[in-house]
Amino acid sequence: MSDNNPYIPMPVQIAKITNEVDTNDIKTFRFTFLNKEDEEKFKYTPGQFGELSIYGKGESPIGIASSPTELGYVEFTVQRAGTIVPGLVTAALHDLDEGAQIGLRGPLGNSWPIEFLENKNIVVVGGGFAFTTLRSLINYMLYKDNRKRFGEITVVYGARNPGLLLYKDELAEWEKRDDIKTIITVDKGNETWKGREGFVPAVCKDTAPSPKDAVAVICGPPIMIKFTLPVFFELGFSKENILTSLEMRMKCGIGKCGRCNVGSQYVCKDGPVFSLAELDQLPRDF
Amino acid sequence: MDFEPKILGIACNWCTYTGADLAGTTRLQYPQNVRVVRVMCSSRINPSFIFRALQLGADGVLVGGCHPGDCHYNTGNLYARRRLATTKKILEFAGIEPGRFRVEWISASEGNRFAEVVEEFTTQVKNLGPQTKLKIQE
Amino acid sequence: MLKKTAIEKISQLAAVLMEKGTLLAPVKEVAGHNFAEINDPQKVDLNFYNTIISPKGAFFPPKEDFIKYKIGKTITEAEQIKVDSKPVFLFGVRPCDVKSFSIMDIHFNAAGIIDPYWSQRRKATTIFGYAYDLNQPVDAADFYNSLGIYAADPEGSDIFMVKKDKDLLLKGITPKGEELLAQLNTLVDAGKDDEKYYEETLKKGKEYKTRFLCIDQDVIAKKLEAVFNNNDFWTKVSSACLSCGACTFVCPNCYCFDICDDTIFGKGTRRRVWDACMFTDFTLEASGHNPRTQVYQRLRQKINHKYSYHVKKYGVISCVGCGRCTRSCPVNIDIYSIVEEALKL
Amino acid sequence: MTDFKKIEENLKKEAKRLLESGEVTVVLAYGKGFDEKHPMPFAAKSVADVDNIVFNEYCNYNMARYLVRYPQGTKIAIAVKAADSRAVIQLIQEEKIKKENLVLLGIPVIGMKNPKTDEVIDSKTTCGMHNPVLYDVLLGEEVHGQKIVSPYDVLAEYEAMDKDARWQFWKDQFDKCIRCYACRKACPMCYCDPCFIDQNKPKWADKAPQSPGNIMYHLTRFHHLAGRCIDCGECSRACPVDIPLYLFHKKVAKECEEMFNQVSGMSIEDKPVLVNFRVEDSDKILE
Repeated sequence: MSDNNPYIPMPVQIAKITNEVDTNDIKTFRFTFLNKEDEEKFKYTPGQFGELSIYGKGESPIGIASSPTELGYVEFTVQRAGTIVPGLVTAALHDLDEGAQIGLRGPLGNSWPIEFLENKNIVVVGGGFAFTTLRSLINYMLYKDNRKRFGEITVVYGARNPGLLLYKDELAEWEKRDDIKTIITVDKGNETWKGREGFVPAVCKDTAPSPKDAVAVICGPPIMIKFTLPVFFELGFSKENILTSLEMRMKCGIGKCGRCNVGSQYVCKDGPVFSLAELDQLPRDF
Repeated sequence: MDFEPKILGIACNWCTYTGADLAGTTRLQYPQNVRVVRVMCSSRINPSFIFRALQLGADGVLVGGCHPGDCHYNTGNLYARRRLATTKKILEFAGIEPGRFRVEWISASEGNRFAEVVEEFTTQVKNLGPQTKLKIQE
Repeated sequence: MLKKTAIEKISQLAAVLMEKGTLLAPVKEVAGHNFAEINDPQKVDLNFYNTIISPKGAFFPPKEDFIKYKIGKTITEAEQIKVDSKPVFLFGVRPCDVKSFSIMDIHFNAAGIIDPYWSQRRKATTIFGYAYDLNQPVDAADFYNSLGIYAADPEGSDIFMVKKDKDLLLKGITPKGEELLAQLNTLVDAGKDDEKYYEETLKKGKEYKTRFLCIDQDVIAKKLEAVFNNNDFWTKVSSACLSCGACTFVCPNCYCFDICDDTIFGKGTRRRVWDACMFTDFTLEASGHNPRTQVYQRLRQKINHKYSYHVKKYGVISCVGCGRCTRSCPVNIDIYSIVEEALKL
Repeated sequence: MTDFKKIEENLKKEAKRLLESGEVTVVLAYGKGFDEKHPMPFAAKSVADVDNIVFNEYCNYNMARYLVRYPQGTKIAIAVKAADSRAVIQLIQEEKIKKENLVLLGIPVIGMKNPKTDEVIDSKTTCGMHNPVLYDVLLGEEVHGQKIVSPYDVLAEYEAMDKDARWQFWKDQFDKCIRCYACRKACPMCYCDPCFIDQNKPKWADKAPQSPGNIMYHLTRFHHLAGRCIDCGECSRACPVDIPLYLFHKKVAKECEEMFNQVSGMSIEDKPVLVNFRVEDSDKILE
């Protein structure tokens, strides 16, 4: 049983911690596997998530932020939760140093449908902290062997202020590249901010990506999604071609514990990625 | 070996804790069985603290506060008196020896009194023996 | 093979089974009967209608320890808890509850990742089904007939038992049951009239009527989907609901659980415990968002899960009509009536 | 004996009048269940709903439980038996509801029964009063001339127990608990969200249904209801495994009554005893 018990986490070590934002409450953790064979087992696709597991505290489902093309490690960007519900795991994780060992279960859930995305133009729209699995997708598509499998890539990424943008170094790198169109926006800039100001929906409208052979991948806070979707409908994107990732309270991550269902679908196993067309089939219970 | 009880002392910052300090600085001898935790006022004591302490292995719980009328916050200990009296009755009806829980008013100047109370209470708990009812078995 | 024993001598049978493994059987408690691990063979009591809590705990216990660890030690030093592989005898399960195991099997033992705890426990267990006493009146809350289950259905049991006056007839149903039955030397061979009685009971079981409602699973699944947004309906049926977990905890088909870390004295256990979709914090996310804050949303989730989502996902209604939820509900909410009303909409 | 049919008629009549005139938007009363013996709590929101109202000896529910579910300011009429009216008073004391938003339909009753056992529960598991303490409309004849039985009489047996035996008794009872939380959900005075037991910081007890956590949950709950419990017996009636919670609540209520000289839920002028004090409270109570 021990080898195939889906409830037992595999041991990983924190190899690197990156502080992503000014407020110090979002960090990216790079984990390496203590057992080489676990790395084999942890074959993932962008859009999947893992259960970060700290004994004595609990488990947290977190989207994988690294791309499968990055070998030898896996990265998670974690926000310290706790304004309303005290987040035990994320708080404990934030207090750990490099070298500490924790548990990881995964990879869990479905993923961004890579085959479906192939040979299409991809519009990635992200808001705030929800950019993590999108980063995984972008890095996967930009990987030298993969790039030719996808059409044009457009990224619209917004945050409330410049200090809250994740992965700043990578964003700068992408902006330099010519095989990806990167548009970064903030709701409100500061003295040093030279980039764009404005909300994501408005920026999407300005950018006006063509719906022809295109798929929009949208992740962000509910308010952003609410105002961005009409923009894409107006542009002519069909519901089948708009993808998003749902969030629900999860525990087991393998469709057993029964709490993350939306209709007959378990977000942890049948999701978290759904197209709007699929979501229309489900009751509004999320 | 003699049974040495573990006693949790919860002392109010303004009176009993200072009183305990005084007992220390005046080098009064009293049993070392009491581990004191400081709270700002005896009314800050959640009754669950007492249940939890007994569950985690305390053989007795001693609560100290200012004399009624002397509360730093005017009325805190008057609320505490009613609340802790109820706690005692609950422990009693659950079948836990009421002698394991005691509330005393000890002022900042009563170092002697603190030593006395600890002495008395420790003996009392010692006589009751180890608290096994609520204690969680390891 | 049909065997028999006097019900008076049931403790002898219990003692034999206890020697062979763990015996789970109904015992009398203050509020009624419940399944419990038997330490004293005299405690086994077959004089019951049905237990308060379903026997699902035999495979899906209220708490299942996964891992034990020490705080401050590294993760690799944690110790996995193995399931005891001793044979288990689950004694005296009513036909509707036996049916519930096969429904739960789809979720835990067939679809997607196999749950190792459920599957191991299931493998190690021999189920002694036990027909309802057809001479006793049926409880008003039961409605297993509506789900196509009858009072004396041996299906799913390894050994099926029927009460005949002062005797208990035991029939091997599966090879596993036959084999065990052959080993139980406290039993005697049954006579011809016993055979006849057994067969007749199975037949008569069909006429032992509980409440009946014609439930076509696809119709009810579609219906509930259609009335999902009918807030008036859901508010009305949930106006009495207290949102406690009694119904889900006694239910033989509710499988929701929580995984939690319980720590004390520097040691901890990661375990799963039963959870209920009726609790407010069941779906409370770390962000503070909660998709089901209202009582009607939670009750809707419960009914839909059993009669709609489960049908869509696994092709069968996740309810066996044992009537426990109705009996245990502090305010007598009756799932049967709700389904009935939903069908009328 | 109480004329249940008469009360049912009056209840329907009043409910109809109140809903028709628009005086209230909800009438909290009792409705038909799946059979006679199992009526349900019922919220009538329109005149059409009134037909569903019933009243019989099994309508034990304390409808005050549902008051806090409606937004502040909702005009509600509520059917109250003796203990239920005390719950309403207690809720008013705790400022969860306002008297001016309520119409209390008082039901004087004797002979309420436990549907499981069919035994009369008047003073055994509930407060033993027959007439509502506070009401706007009385739906039946006041009950008088009954032998007054103290609700605390049932305690004698347990008070006489040796403390070790009493501990064993309670431990066995709490070990049965499956933590379905029906007790706190059925209780009209348990309205905290989240309940202390659901908190994860501080985490007071294990989530698993096992002895230490169960004891912590129940002891603390008894404490939280000290001086507030109005002895309606709903917690023990709701319990699927029949833990006699009412005994402990009665004992705490009795002690509070003796110590602080105030019975819970008797006057809307009172303050709950544990959020109140008197300078002249005696230190004797601590002994």
